[in-house]
Amino acid sequence: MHIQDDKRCSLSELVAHIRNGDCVAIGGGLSWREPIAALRESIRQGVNALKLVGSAHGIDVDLLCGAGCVAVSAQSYVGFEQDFGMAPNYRRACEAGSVTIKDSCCYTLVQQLRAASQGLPFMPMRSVQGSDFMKLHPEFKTMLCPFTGDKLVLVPALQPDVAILHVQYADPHGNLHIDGPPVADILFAKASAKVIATVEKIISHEELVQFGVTIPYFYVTAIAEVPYGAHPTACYPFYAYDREHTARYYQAAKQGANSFADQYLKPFVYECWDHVDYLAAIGGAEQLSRLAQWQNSTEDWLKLYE
Amino acid sequence: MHIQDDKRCSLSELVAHIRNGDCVAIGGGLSWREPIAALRESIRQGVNALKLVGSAHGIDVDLLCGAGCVAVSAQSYVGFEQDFGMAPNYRRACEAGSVTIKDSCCYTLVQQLRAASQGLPFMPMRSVQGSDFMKLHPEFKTMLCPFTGDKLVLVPALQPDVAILHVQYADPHGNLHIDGPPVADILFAKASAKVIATVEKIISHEELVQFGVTIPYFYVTAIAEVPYGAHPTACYPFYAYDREHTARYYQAAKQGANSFADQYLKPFVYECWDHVDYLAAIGGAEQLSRLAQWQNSTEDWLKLYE
Amino acid sequence: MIYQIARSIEDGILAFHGFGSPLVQLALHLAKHSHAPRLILVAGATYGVNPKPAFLTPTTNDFAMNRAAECQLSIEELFDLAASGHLGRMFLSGLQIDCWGNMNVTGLGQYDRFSLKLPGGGGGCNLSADASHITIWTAAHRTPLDGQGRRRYRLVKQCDFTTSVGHRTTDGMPRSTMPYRGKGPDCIVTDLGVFGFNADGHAELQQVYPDTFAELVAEHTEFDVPVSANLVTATLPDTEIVEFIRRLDPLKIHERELSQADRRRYFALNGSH
Amino acid sequence: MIYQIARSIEDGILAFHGFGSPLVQLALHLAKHSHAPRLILVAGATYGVNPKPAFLTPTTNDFAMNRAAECQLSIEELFDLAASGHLGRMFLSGLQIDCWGNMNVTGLGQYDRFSLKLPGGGGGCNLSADASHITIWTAAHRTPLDGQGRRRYRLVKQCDFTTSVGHRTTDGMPRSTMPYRGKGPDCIVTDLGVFGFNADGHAELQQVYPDTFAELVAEHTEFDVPVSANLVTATLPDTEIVEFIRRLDPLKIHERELSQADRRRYFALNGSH
Repeated sequence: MHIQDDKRCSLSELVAHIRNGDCVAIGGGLSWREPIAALRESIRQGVNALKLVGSAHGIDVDLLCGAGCVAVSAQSYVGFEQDFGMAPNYRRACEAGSVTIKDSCCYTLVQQLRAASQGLPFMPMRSVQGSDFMKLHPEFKTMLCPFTGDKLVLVPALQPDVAILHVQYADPHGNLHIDGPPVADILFAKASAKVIATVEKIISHEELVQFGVTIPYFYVTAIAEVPYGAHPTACYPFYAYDREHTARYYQAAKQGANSFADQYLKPFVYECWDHVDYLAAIGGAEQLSRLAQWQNSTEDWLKLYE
Repeated sequence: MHIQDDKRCSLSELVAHIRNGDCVAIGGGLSWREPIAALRESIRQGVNALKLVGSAHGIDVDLLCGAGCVAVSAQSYVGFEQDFGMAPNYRRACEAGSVTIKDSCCYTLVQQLRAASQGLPFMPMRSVQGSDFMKLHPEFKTMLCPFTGDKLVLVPALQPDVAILHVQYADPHGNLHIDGPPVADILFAKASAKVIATVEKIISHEELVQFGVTIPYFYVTAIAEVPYGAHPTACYPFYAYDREHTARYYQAAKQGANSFADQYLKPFVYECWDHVDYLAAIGGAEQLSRLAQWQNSTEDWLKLYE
Repeated sequence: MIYQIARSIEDGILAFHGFGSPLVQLALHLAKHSHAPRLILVAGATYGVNPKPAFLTPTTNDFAMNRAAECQLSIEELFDLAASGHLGRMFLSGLQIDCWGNMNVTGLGQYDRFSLKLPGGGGGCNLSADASHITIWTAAHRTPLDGQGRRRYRLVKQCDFTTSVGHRTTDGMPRSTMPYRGKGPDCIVTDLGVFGFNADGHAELQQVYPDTFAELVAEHTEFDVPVSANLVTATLPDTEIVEFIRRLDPLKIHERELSQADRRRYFALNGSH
Repeated sequence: MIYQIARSIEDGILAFHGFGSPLVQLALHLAKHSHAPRLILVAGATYGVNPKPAFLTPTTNDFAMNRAAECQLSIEELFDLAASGHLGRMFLSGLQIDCWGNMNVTGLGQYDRFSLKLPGGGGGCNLSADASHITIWTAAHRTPLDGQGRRRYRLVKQCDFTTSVGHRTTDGMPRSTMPYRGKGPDCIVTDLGVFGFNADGHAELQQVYPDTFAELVAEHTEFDVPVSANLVTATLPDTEIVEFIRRLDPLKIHERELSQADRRRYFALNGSH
């Protein structure tokens, strides 16, 4: 229970809640509302040996893999979908063995998080048996159901050490509002020992209740106001997915580890003192206002993705 | 999956979805948003041998017991709280043995409904063991947790045949909006084979999305527009709890089964042809507008309960 | 009593008042107003967090109780929080309360044919296992003699039915043999005094009021009452606290919990004039 | 292919398109637009129900895909619906697909040290067990010969890793021995033809396209291909359907799934001129 009256802090203080070796749940999904500014700051702070858990992810996990911060990857998907395909840094790290592969599936993750938030040692499931996920997860057990005689898989509770979220609004007390699909963020918040969030805009409680409280304050450890904190992923209604920047990322990553370090990590992470620097490095106000043009018309929206 | 384009029907058609002997989950809780108009219509239609499941209930269950519609009662609470105390009809029926007592507890119910909506044969729990609910529920089983060695109670999935809800708004397609605490209504909707709802006001889908969809249409079998359908329980913001009418109900019930039949069931259920008749019988527009006065000021709100 | 219940509430925890318990509702709001400002107060029946009630209502699931709630939980979320060890304290009562803190609000007589069916325990059974600590309360410890000189005790030797579990089941199983999250009851606040629990998990009288004493408590208790070596007279609330309660409960809803006699009890309070 | 996938979708069911599957997204919207108006269409990644996408986006979790959704589910609600038997059909693909409908999107090589790590299966593993029916699809059935005259087959004898389960596990366990809700895959729609499954749960060629034939399919398939006695040429979409797809996908996102050669394939359509 996180009961401080004022949860606000700087981005670097926020990220200091992540410890080396932590089991980390990253909010958002695919190209939507990923807490990338917090991840860039984690990389700058040298966090490492993370165990990442999640459902469908992309640039967030790939970036951490590319920066050498990851020991174990336990997502259900890491890639760039039909847009760019496979995740280059993630692949390299998995195939080299520097990242241990513990792939999961969406509902398995959901049920493991639910077990944690319900204080149960496990959740039973019908699926997973018969697949090779049983080999990747020797910790899964099976039982015969005393009601039906069916064989069930028991997946153990999963309590991440930290959930890292990016949300549109919060109040100083730490109540969070998520606009649009929460993906697994609410499940993460309820199951995790700590929840840290970057926020587009911190507003008064009176304003926040107009939007609605998606995650109550007492789950939340700390918040930092970081506008454009999800860039280059989308954070509607503020900004759409930055396909142009992501293409640049992908090309750098695809060419190899060195190229990624030189052409991406250096200019956009290590040589940016902070998030303000980063926003300048990606093109500043001009680039950012471009990402808000989706609101003008379907044609303008389309143009972002051509 | 309930996919009709237009789910609207009359109250009597709505209630015809309830069959004798059904396991029924009644929405709302205590003096809040109970679907009493639907229950009165069920009584008029002669529905009987119901198995009622729920958490904290009051006049809804007591009324059905008083009308002889109930075979099994499996709630966690049936009473009138500090306001009037014990539920007279419910008590009589339980003590006479005409209603079989299968009392449950709130979280046990929640976990049984969740098992149903997740397609699981059971949910494990830490609590309940050591209490005498194990005697009331010989269907509960126990197991030793293969992860911790702890003894766990396994509560079987509970799929009600019908959930009966009263909500503020719906669209013709059956999307429902609940204002204020949903209590167990969402759990009931997801777990039950059929969901029927009385609605204060059926509005267009465009209007409904402004309020928000609490329960998606495909869970919902049928809806009927029944203004004041929760009376004498509250349905804020439209009307507060009718304490005056509830006192009348309670006094009639307390004096015995015959008194309840004469002084309550006759004038307010059997001799009312329909819900319009009922609204006239309880005092018509004057009484109803009185129940909206809570909005004027705290003093006016207080006056309703003096 | 409200004050004694409030005193059992730690600051910074999450606590829930359930329904049908006006004394507990007032105690929680009093605690948050005084020594426990960071209490996460979850309103019973509405599941609103940190509401500012317009006034105490005769039924619990009323918007007036939920006014200006900071955020909302759902029934399942509150119980999940308890089951995962995050509900710091719960408040339970019973028509029968035994020396181990077991309670009965389900029925009197045999469970397969109750002679008196009570309303039931709500989520009390689950929470008696899951909440970190339990405050037991009853406003009806004092029980009158009937015509035959017998009492229908509230604090009994054995409950007819165990709705919620204390430190040792009626079968004699100690609480520690079950995988409960919570540590069980640590006090019983009654109209006659305040009990703690000893190392065996047995209720032990620790406080009396200015107008009660150990023998009186024993007389109204069916089980034998061990008395603490440090029996003290309970601290009384100051007038500010009494004023707070009166403001929050203009309909005097909480007095419905009290016996006729208790409603007339009067204590000279600190700072009263 | 989009049309063939769409034809597998029954009216009135709940179906979900997942993410990274533009062909399936288009097929679902096409089905709802044509023969399945009461389809409960759940958008992948956003979990919006019956949205009216502005246009097909390059990534799935985009507001443009969720525009005007009638209502919203959450990740857990969609998977709960599947697990309780309410997801009528799911659409799965794989880099390896075997004759029983097992698929691999996890990795090539040994599971404890993959030589090629694929993105992973999302919820495919769960849904292959839970969804009532599965449509398998791949746009890369046609596989080129490499320098040594070998093919890296898409339709393989055996998957290196079983991400999602078909009618018989790689250990030979029939699906019926597991407490799955769903009946498993009933078709494989590829760029070369459409398979059904026979009584043993083995894939069987049932349809070819105007420019493909059974021998070609067999040549590009590593497992032996039984051919249905009623092999037919697949019905082609009419121009209205093609226009619908073009309107919904102005960025031609779905062509990214297709090989260079397939993008140039051309069929004379009913009603085209």
